[in-house]
Amino acid sequence: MKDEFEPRIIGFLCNWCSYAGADLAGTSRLQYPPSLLPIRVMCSSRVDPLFVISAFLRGADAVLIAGCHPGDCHYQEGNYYARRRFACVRKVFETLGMESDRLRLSWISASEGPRFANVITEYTEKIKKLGPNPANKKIFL
Amino acid sequence: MEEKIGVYICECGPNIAENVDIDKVINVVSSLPSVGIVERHKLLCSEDGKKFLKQSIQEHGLTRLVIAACSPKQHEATFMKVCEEAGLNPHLFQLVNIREQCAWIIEDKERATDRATRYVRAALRRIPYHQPLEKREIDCNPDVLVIGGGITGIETSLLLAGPDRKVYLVEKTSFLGGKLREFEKLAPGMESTDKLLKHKIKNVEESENIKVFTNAEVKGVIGFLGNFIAVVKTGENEELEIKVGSVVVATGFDLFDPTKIPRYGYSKFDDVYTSLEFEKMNLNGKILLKNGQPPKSIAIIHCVGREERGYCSAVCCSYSLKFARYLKARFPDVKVSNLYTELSVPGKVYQKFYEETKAMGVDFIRAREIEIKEKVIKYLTEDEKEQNLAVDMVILTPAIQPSSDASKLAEMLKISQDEKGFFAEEHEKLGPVSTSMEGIFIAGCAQGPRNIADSIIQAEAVAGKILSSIIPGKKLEPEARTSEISEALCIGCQTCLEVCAYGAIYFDEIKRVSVVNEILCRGCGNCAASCPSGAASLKHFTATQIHQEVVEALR
Amino acid sequence: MKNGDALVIGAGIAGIEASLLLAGAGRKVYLIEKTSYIGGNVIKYEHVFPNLECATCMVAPKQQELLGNENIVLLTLSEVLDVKGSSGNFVVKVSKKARYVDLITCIGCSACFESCPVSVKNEFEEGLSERKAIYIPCNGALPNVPAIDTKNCLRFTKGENCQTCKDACMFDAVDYNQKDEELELKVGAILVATGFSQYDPGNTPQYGYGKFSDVYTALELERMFASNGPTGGKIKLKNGEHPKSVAILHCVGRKEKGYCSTVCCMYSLKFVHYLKEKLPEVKIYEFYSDLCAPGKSYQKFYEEMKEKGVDIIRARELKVAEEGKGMVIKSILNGKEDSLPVDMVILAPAIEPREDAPKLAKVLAIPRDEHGFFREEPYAPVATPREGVFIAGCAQDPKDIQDSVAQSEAAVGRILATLRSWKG
Amino acid sequence: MKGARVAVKDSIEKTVLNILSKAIDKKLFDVILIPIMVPAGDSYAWVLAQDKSLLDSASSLPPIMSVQGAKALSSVTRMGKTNKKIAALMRPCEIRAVIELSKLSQIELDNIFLISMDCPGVLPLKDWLKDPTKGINSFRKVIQRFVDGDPEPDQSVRPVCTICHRFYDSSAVDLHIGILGKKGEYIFFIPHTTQAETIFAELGLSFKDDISHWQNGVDEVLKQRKKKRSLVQEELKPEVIGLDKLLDTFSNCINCHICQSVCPICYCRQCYFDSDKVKQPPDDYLMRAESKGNISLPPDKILFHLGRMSHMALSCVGCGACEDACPMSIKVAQIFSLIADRSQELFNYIPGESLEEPLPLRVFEEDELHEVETP
Amino acid sequence: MANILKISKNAEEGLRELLRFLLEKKRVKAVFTLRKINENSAVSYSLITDSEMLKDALPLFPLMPQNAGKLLSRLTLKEHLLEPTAAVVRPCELRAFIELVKRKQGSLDNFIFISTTCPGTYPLELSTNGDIWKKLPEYEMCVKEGDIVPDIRPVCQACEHFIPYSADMTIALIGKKDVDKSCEIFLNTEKAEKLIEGMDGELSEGELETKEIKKLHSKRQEKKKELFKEINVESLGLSGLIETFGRCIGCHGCGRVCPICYCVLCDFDSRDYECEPSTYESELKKRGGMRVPPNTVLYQLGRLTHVSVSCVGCGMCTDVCPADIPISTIFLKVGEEVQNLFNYIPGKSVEEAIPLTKYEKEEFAEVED
Repeated sequence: MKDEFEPRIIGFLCNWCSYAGADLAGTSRLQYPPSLLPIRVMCSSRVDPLFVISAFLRGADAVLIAGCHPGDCHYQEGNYYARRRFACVRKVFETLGMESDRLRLSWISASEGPRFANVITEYTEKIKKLGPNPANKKIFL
Repeated sequence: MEEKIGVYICECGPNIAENVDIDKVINVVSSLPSVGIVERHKLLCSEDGKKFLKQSIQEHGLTRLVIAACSPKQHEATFMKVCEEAGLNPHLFQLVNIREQCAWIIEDKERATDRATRYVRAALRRIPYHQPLEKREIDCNPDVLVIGGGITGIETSLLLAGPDRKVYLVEKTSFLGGKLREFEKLAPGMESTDKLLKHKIKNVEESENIKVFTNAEVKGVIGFLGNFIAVVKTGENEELEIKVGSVVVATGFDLFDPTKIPRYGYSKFDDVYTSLEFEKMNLNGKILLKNGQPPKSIAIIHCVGREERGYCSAVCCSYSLKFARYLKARFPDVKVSNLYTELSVPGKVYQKFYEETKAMGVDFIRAREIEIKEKVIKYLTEDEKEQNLAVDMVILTPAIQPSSDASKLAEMLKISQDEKGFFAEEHEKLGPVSTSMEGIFIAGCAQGPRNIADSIIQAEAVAGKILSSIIPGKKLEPEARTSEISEALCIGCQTCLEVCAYGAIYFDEIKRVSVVNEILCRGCGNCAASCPSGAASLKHFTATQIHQEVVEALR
Repeated sequence: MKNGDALVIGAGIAGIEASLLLAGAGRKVYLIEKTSYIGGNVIKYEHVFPNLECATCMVAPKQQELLGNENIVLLTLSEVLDVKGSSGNFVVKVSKKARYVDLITCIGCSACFESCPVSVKNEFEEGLSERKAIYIPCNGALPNVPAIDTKNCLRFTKGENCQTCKDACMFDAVDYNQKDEELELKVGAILVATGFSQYDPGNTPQYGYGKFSDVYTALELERMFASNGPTGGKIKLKNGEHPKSVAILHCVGRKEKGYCSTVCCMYSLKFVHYLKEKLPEVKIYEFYSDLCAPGKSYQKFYEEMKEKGVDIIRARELKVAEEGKGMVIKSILNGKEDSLPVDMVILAPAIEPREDAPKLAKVLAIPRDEHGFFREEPYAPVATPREGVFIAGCAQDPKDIQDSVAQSEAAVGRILATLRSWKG
Repeated sequence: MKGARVAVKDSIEKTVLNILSKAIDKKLFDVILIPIMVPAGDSYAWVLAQDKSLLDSASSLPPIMSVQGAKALSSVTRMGKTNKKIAALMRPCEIRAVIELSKLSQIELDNIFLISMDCPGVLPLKDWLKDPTKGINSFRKVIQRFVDGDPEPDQSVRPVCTICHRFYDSSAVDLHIGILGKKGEYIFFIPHTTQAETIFAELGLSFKDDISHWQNGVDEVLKQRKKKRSLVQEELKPEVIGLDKLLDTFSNCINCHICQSVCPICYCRQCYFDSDKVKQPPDDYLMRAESKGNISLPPDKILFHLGRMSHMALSCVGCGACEDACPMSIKVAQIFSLIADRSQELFNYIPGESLEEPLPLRVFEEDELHEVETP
Repeated sequence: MANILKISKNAEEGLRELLRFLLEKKRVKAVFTLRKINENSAVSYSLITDSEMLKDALPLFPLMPQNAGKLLSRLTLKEHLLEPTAAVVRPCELRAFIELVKRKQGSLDNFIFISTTCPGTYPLELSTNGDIWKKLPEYEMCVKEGDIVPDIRPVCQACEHFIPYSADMTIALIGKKDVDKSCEIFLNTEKAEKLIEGMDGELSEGELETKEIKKLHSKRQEKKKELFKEINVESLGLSGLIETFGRCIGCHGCGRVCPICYCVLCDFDSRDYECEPSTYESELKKRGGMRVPPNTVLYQLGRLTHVSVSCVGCGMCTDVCPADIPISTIFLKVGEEVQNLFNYIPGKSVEEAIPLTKYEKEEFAEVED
């Protein structure tokens, strides 16, 4: 149990939808793996691609950005920009042959407690298959 | 000053205590640098809990505070208030969610405890970088600029004007009252328009708190919520500078031009009129054919331009019914045929209005592919049959579209238009009369096609928004967690400016740097993420704060 | 001296919006809500037209703000008994039922209702799921504090000495000794925002509601689709299978009520998105009489939904009938009889005044129109003949959320404009 | 002065590393800051080595100076003192830069133990990159020749290294390792602090041996170096002295400012010459163009280099990082050495020589420098 | 069909002729071009106002001492030009400048851009030892034939955007067998045509696109494939990145010479990226060792996210890199991919907004869920 690999996923959750969704999962007592390390931001558009990269290089086995569904943004259009930035950083990873699967963008609304739990569960499984982030042990970063 | 961080862990009864080994957390945390005190409590959000918190903040002279309890959505505000009461800046506090996103979702106590510890450590790593954000107060001007002197502008002005609030009402024509002035009666009550309009106009003109400018135009508006400066070109061609705290756009609508659809024969055949032309004829009391004869058979064509504009103009059906009544009243045995596609009579009164009108012997024909020829109308019925209808007068009900100067105004006010060109509300559901520019409001048909009652509702809604948010003598308290842009680091590329949805960033041409208007900023942080040089940052969610949080979480 | 405080009746979206604005202006607000929670009907919807926005995400911030606002006194489980006085000086008598759970000490951990032995249909979920005698209507409901339903609690019905909930509570929040109260409130203005009820399709047997197990009302589908609802968002027939063909019937009760309910066309079209999102293969038929899509954005929505794949059929004399094992929709389609087999039917029943509207009208001494909605003054859409009493939202007339919000803001406009000189 | 004489096993490098790894075993140090060969084997990077197995690919005297050691140490302690006990093994010029930076509060020396080693110089980065393996071998020869006491420096090292007159210890170092004087059979551990003595006593070193061999070795080389230094500088002068010459010398400069960014003494977060302050409206450039018919862009090349000199000449340790990194192979370091020497003489200040010695421009004496006054 | 001005002098001389004409006739206030600035034949960009000085101008000299885009930005950052100025720049430099203008780092006003069908430039080091001069004849031959010039910088050999998108005049070089005898100036804009009014030389019409250009285009595409193959960008992975950037000396020179890196202070040099002692401790705990200064890979990845969408592949980064890291190849590849994402060609048109400052409501379904 203990020595089994437990991924560590940094999750940037937007305050209005996804963080609320996470809370709802909690109040509904939905169990999901303790792999998520939630970081609360007001809007997914606050997530600077550099946050993602440095979290990754710091050894996060995965980085999740979660925000309001397109059209739902509490700040009108933030999540559209978030999506573009994410697409960009994802492409950088792909092109350099780095595991872009370790980066994920999910839209989770405040009422989607179950979805939140599923996303984390399913993503955790996926990362388990991928194994630990190699960056974790690198010295010459 | 020596930093002293207090860490408080809430048991939340069994909710946290049962799943998280709080003592273990305390053990780890106490050893961390500059942690002054670590304590647990049964229920911090309880009255006694808050009292305990307040006391220990003061006794231990804490300079920063970390609480591990429930979701910030539950009690961040609660505890921030406690901080304030205890004389600690509420932004020097971080709430760690070890209930909803830890204790409640992890059964295995050991793991839950590990998570809880991580979260608290992350917060402790972050808290030293919190800045004490001060409440700021900005003076704001209660006066209002209302653009458009139609029923909407009039209604909103009447509600807003008062001894402590001036209203400047700018109308581009020479009269108040807008298009309504040409309506004899109003659907569905068929009350005379005068009853509604005359005394309202009178009240406006008599109010010493409303300054009316007719034949006037707004030349420019600068500033922001609470402090706008508008330049108004008056009828006397002088340019006045007016200081107001909010702006209302009630510029109404134009009619779709039927000549754009030749098959309706408008301006090709005599006796084809638009609804507004017909209202005028009716008002002047002479509904006659060009040849001076009274009409015998009249067709009212609905949905003129609906397809082209791509929306239903909401009012045509009901005023077509009104027209039918006009006609029946004047020429009892005239034949009136309504050619419609979909009958839109929403709400509690119009169905009855429709049925009664029908009962007066008015025909309703569901028709497609209507084509108007000399004195006859060709159309297809529902079951695809070709029909001809002999008429000597045709009334078209053209779509309601944004007034011609909408774009100009939108640009001047930095508010957006929707794809149809109407002014865009801030939120389709919850912000029908607000715009993304705080302090600028929209009402009536300028925002979208609607009937008089609904326009009045919006007019009053705007009044509601303004009266509740801008109170004479009361200062504005802008959001403390706004963005800020470092003058030293900003290179002036204005990327931030482009991505800001609230026009909250302006560019200082002299210093060549972008500047955040903290009154308009809503603190989403989009600008911060878009800034390559880290010049823009979001208070309380700075790169450093988040970075530290991440690093520690991954420790 | 006139009193600037206000009473708002009904904590639906209209009541919430009005309360927040009034409080923002520094007025004290008493918000009276009949049920134990706030948010009214809107929080039952997963998505709202035309942007298919998540309703919770949209309303929750406002609810939070409301609960945290010191100028607003929220009185749940409460009703207005009597109103005396006049504009600026009303004296209102309110009956406040005991919740039997302390709003302050309870932290909403839900331990209490897990142990409650009683189980009854959950009306918030349109009876599609069960709840306990001590309960919150659904996860995420606010205030997140349960209430005891004395009509079903063993203790209150049978006088049994059951106290499982009390025992389960670690915060001594459960208090059987709480008493119903009568409060006297002094306010300057009253806003009625009591919302609507849904016409009972049972009154029109041809639609087979109650007869066929898979005929649902709009609200039932809303909850079925809701991710925090009884099925966790799964759309299933009673036999547990997914429907393959669904008919949505508009204008249910329109003829009987004598008016168009304004919003049915739009939300019925929204259901196309609901169904297609969960069951991409499902066949959908919308039976309507006249399309009501007024305003700048609804036509577009209509076309977008059409894109998703739906037969929109204009038909008369709709009837849900039995044929073999299944259901068919019988109708008159341009003059001809038509019959279409489906395995799920969704009805869009008319919006009608709440059953307690007459009582309230009496208490407030304000008139109702022939349909029973509160009657506004001509061209003063939020005003009633009784000065100082205002109306907003569907209590006045069927309308969508945008118009309800606008109208409640309008009422605030009237209140703040008319009651300028107020104490403090 | 006494030291500990240590017999060389296998190689000087092995001998030194061996002792350091022992030091880790004994927990005398938590971490060694030392150059370690990068995975690709084509360079050395500074690494905080806690896990001693890392020392297997470490080098006490790497053939190149990829990053000036002081910069590495500065990045570790600029934000405050470290709680780890770190031993930093560096070249003398790097140590000297460390001392300067600590005076400028860019390095916090608490818990830092400084070790230096006689330095034969390093290979030019460009040459090295052409063929690292070859580089390693040729550098072995360089070291051998150095310890053999051949006063003529090997020409394969960087020009600045061939004229380096501070290749031995600064008094500010904790421990110096002398490799001169005994042809590489022995090396000398020379403590400058009692801390050094106590720590290395733990490793069985006793500092009772006579170190005159080493001192003589140093003097031998030093004599020759000083000669060569003045010689080269004299040759250089005519090339660079005078504005036109200077302009010519820097005419190739492409304004990349790499020299500044690799310079350990240029510690500013942002160089003034990159800042907005030097940016002008177009007509300013046009005016300057018109005055002589044209202006070469970017403007202010000379301003930058002179400005940089004025900022750091007094602390310049002549490490040559600037010249090594210059994409246009401008003799930056050699030119700077010219200026540095003269300006340092002026205050007879030797950068990095002692921690106590204040930075000349932070202090003054009432009665000094009259030669620069015009009565 | 475009209008052409033919001058019967070799390309460079002809261009000099044109510049001289523009200056003397006061059609322009100044000329921005490469110029030999001293006896050691150092070549540098210069702003020339006196036509006399044009004798030393080397407008076509195959060297890029700096990306001119960066210089023109420096020139017009504070204020736009008040009088017309002719700038002789390479296609990638022009694109870089346009990207900068989009970021308000300069202004196009009053510029007349003269560019060429670009054969590429030699590495900087060849200019330090004067070798370029020896190579010029070979260069000219390849230009005539439309071959890839040997020894020019790798990214140049792989450059597909060697025809300027928005120059007012284009000097035809590639595939022009008689560049040593005649200078063909394509007049792409009315502005250009007005400017040369009265200049002697024959006017004609023609196509810029020669078969040699097509040939070169495909050759370069081939070359690009090889180049990417060499480094095998797609399969670098984290270890690959560490190997490639392992020898980085952290001088950030690549950023400093990059025209798209326009920040006052690079974020990575800012306080935010300093490490607390405690950070080192936790990292050491995890890794047993740690490279210092840290963030080598982070810097490169970070710069990629900032730059890739606008990278014009000018190759300056590699050219100045003291550690000979093939940065530009990697950036070229990643740049291409990211730019395809938004089908955006940086610097093609100033009207086109930078992708990251706008959005479509319906897009990138593949990256979200």
